Amino acid sequence: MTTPLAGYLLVAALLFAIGLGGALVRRNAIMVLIGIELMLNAANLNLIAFWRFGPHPEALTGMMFAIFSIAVAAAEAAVGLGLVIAVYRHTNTAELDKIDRMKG
Amino acid sequence: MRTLSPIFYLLAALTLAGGLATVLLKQLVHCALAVTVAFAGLALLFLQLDAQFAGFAQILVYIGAVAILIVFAILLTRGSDLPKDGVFSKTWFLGLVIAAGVFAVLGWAVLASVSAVPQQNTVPAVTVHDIGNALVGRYVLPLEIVALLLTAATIGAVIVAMHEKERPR
Amino acid sequence: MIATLGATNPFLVNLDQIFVLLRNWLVGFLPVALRPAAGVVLSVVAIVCVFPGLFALTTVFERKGLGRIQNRIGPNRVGPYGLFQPVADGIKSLTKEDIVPLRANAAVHFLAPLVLVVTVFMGFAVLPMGRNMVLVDMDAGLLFFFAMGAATELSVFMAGWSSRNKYSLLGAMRAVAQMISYEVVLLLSSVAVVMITGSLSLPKIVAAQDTYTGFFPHWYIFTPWGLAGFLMYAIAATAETNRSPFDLPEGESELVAGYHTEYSGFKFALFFLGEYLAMFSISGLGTTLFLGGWSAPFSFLTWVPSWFWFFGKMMLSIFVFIWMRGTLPRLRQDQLMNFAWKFVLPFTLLNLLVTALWRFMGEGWQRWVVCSVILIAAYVVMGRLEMRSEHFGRRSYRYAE
Amino acid sequence: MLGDGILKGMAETARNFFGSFVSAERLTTVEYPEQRIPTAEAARVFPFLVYDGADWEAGMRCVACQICEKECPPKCIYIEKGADKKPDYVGKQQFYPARFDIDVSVCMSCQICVEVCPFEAIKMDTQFELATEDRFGGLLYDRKELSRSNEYYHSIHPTEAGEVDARLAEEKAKLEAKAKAAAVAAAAKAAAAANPAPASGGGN
Repeated sequence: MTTPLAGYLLVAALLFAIGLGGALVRRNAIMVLIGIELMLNAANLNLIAFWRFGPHPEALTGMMFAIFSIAVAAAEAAVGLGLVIAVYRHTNTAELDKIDRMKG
Repeated sequence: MRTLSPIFYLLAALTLAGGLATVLLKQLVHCALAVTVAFAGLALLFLQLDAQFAGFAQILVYIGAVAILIVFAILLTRGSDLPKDGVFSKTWFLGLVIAAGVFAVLGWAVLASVSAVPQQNTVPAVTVHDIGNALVGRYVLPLEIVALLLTAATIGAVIVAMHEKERPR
Repeated sequence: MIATLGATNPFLVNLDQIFVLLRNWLVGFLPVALRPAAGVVLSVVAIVCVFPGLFALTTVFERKGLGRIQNRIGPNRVGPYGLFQPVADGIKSLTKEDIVPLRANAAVHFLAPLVLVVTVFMGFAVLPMGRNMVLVDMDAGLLFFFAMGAATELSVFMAGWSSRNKYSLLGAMRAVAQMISYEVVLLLSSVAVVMITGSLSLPKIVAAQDTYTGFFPHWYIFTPWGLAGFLMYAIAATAETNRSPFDLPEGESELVAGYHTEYSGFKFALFFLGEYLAMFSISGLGTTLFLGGWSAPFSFLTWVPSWFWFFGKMMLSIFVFIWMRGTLPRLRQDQLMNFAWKFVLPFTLLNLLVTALWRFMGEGWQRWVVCSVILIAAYVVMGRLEMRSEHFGRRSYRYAE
Repeated sequence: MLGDGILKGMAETARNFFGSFVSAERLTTVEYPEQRIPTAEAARVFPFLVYDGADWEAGMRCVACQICEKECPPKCIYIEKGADKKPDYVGKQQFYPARFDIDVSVCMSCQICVEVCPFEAIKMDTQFELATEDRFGGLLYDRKELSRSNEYYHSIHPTEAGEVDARLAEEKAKLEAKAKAAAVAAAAKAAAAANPAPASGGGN
């Protein structure tokens, strides 16, 4: 870990792995969504870190990417959780391995 | 900022601990609170990176909206009752291996290539004014698309979660 | 403005800056390396002392004022005119047994009041309480304030959920739903000010209002869009701080005490403190955005210290909070939500449009007429429509009629 | 228009707020320990036992009939009948309560004991400042603590006490008249028994 950028990138990578692990390992649909949120956040940290240490911070590209990504993640969370609630209402469970029928 | 400050290590530890707790805790509401800690840690990391606007937006959106939304969803799906047959899926080992593999690849990539990336260490002088100008100038098309996306998502979420009317059989 | 003041009387300038000078004098005893940090620490200590003190005063004056509104005298036993009542209350809440329900989630139950008080205190960091009296002049100060406000919702949820009590949980869910709904309005009504000022920094927003035409100040409340924005802000602020008539989350008659039902002793006192601090900070922000912050109401009164004006205006809005609490009955949950999404939010959005019109029509009387006409017409039409709709109209009683 | 009702209400409360500083008759409350509203004559709080004369033990009207104990809905009365009899207020030999306890922390002030008492021995007090630091024994009153003189009864409920006294006097008079009549009858009977005796004796 020689440079600050590497430190931030490694933290982001670890957080991404944690989020991915959470999404793969947990059985509850909401936990899978939380895992995905963590992964998105890790990506945001990468974007901000590259913006901060990149050659042209005044161009604001990384920052803009992060802000748009935050907005998109909010939309994704709203729709995702809405879907979970709709599925729960239909099947009475939010456990992913119990939702295994395509016929309602 | 030539080297990493102790504050960075503190914040990174906070974020990662929050993330790990999120994945490992059994009670779903605890997970939601732990993910809030992770979000807060990330927001502080953004501030550490001199990205004030993004940091505050992160707090406002993630802690103020997404965390609350998650909590609502957990309570609406009775997620606060512990499931009988464990919280981890049967293939948890596979998931763990994949996550570890991804981290190994990412870490290797970062460590192998980061020295090749040119780095500057001056603090970028970016005000909210510049961000606003960029949003309605160079990035106006993405902004409009995000607005459209948010509208569509709002309507979509409402329709998806709305009570279905009794269909005549 | 500072220039003219300096020209008039150095004593008044010193009085105006007395707290800044005091801080600098105290910090001067320390080695140079420590000075910036010590200055911040001193300011934080001042905030942490002043606002709880104001909270103590407000509780006793609120009770006395409510008493007067109901033709009673109010507390008058402890100390002269009952002024030491908060001391007695404080001693009582400190010596009370701290009860944690057996099945409560102890860690979360313990953290909730702390999170609330800490996040509420953070909001004061960006409020300009006088000329040069702001802890951090942040470029994105307004955003910081709202970010901290958003974090309080989580503490309310933590309190309600961890208590394992259905009243607590119901109260918390109500509070969170209400705070989210009205936070949108709070943000959007503030955006109008940002559109005109072109800055998210609160000292800059105050500076933009600190000019005068003749005697009269250029506060934003004296413009059509500012008045409409201020009204919407006031409604949203009342709902955001769970004050009457929007105090459903702690509606005694149905929910015991809402999310802090299971809190006693010092933790309850912390919740109480947090609620009042939130009221102060949101009043302070409203003062800053619409009422000219620390600027004097008339140009011939600029010799009065700026911090006096800030705290005076803040306490005046606290008085209005108390006045409303003594007057208005509590809303029903569906009325509350319908009011937020069907009246306040559309009106605030329209106000944003009007603000943009105001910005681009340029100086002149035309913009006053156009903006006023649009806003008044919209208010009347929307008010009529809302009052006629079945969800929001007159209350009907199933059995009494 | 939307909101005019709110303004009207705010004006009303503002009038109250300022009016309460100006006109004292707006203030409906009194400063309790120093100022008091005189209790209404019909006020009732907790029961007490009436005695006649000066000595509470001798003048106790209660005859330990235990009707009140049985009727009391929350069962807050406890009575132990005395083993012997004593003369009561009319001079008749009656039982007396060896123990008469009322737990006023249980009593619900329903006045049923007063209504069922045939001897006008238990009445309702107007005393309401009963707070005590001893929460177990302090609120359990024995017969000495419960007894109040008839004069006290007159001082708190003059009309009712007057009626009660009149009724008792009437009863007493009736009893005396009855006793007198009985005495007269007995005397007559005795006389009648005495007079024909010699005749009958003579007859035999």
